[in-house]
Amino acid sequence: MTVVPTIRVQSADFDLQAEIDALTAGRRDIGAVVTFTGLCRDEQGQLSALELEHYPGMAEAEMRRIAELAIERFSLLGLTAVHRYGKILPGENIVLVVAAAPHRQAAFDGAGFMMDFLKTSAPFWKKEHAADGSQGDWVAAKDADDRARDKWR
Amino acid sequence: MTVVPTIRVQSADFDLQAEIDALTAGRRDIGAVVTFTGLCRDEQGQLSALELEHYPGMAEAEMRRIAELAIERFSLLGLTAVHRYGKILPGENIVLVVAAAPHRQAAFDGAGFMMDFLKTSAPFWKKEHAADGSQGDWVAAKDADDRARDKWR
Amino acid sequence: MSTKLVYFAWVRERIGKPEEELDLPAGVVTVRDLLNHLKSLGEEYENALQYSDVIRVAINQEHVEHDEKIAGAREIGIFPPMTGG
Amino acid sequence: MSTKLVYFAWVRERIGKPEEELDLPAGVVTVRDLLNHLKSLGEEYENALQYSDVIRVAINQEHVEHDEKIAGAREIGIFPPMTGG
Repeated sequence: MTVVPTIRVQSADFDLQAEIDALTAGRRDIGAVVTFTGLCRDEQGQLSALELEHYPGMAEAEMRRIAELAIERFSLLGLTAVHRYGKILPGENIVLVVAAAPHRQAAFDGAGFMMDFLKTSAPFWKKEHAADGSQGDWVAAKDADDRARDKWR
Repeated sequence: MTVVPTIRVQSADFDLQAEIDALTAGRRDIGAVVTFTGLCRDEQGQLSALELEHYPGMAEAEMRRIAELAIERFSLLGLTAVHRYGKILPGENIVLVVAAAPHRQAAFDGAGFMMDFLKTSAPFWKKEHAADGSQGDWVAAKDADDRARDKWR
Repeated sequence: MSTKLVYFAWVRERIGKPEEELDLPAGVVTVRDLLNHLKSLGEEYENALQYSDVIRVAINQEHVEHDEKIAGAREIGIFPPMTGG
Repeated sequence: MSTKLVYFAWVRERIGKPEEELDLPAGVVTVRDLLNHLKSLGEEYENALQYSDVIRVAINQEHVEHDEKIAGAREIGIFPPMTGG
């Protein structure tokens, strides 16, 4: 049976419990569900918001490509990824990944793989809004994120 | 600031969203939340239930010891672990771990470490109830679980 | 002085009771001595503890090795390898 | 034939528009040729694309390397390294 990932890019917040329920409802073969939620930090009070820009169409397509690789590689029973765009305040959600598998290591690996590749290849960009009201810089890509991705090779 | 883990052993089901909310409410320094949920599988229809036995007192104490190690090692901002006991049906929840950190790798590692050690050193035991109504065997400990724990050494 | 012993999972089932208070002979110093002493108490104990290498023991609710001394133990838990999670 | 170019993040801000349709000269064969051609179109393009090694490009919404040929491209996206998640 082919497992089809659920992929969404939206400005609205997501409901983690509803996403888990959608993935697991009526199933008796799932032994492990791992979720990752990425949230906006205020960077010790320096940040008032993040502005998330994305490439419509490609963002979904790229997330789907990554998700299909993860499902294949870790034999996942379900995978959901939701990424928000627009203005996001400290404490608010940015991204959600839910991975389901028979056993825990595959669920952990599936969610981690999805996040590491999403970070480096899904077309999203973060701009910072400073706490003093000024428009800040675009967040710079981190070498550490490339290294996190490359550990899956 | 010392981070104090939330540890519970209970027969009732848990509410994952409520546990996340309790960990993250009002915070602006958490950038990543990883949850692990372990569920009862029916083993291709062979299993009608699992019976979870635990060592009252020691189960909580041992989970707390593991949680404190995880908080220290990965600089977690929050860690919650809830383990159920009693009769659990296929599709129902067995165990929940929620780990919060500034960045994703620490949150993933914190939740993974907690689960790998919980599996091998928290005093819980699973007995299988077969689908034909007969009382099955006690689940045998897996070498793979010892290896998963030892990878953190 | 008597010591409280608590049993779990198939150790409990084979011994046939969840706990008991026992007066231990003076020669019982380590966990290993205790397991050997218990095996002398009857077939049900021998059956429960025959593969003593796999048996796990906790003193006052903390895991210990088989060479640990049991002096000062208020409660000793005896059980199979854990399978929770 | 004109090609649709779409820009994102600071590439978009520096060029000053989110997208445009451009007629590309016959000599523009690869992604690298395209980036060099764009840099010749004015200061804002030069400013946006000066460190062209870090610029990422997608053809028809799929990532490509700078030596990829652009023949058949309906839409070419040009943007900085991604920072989502």
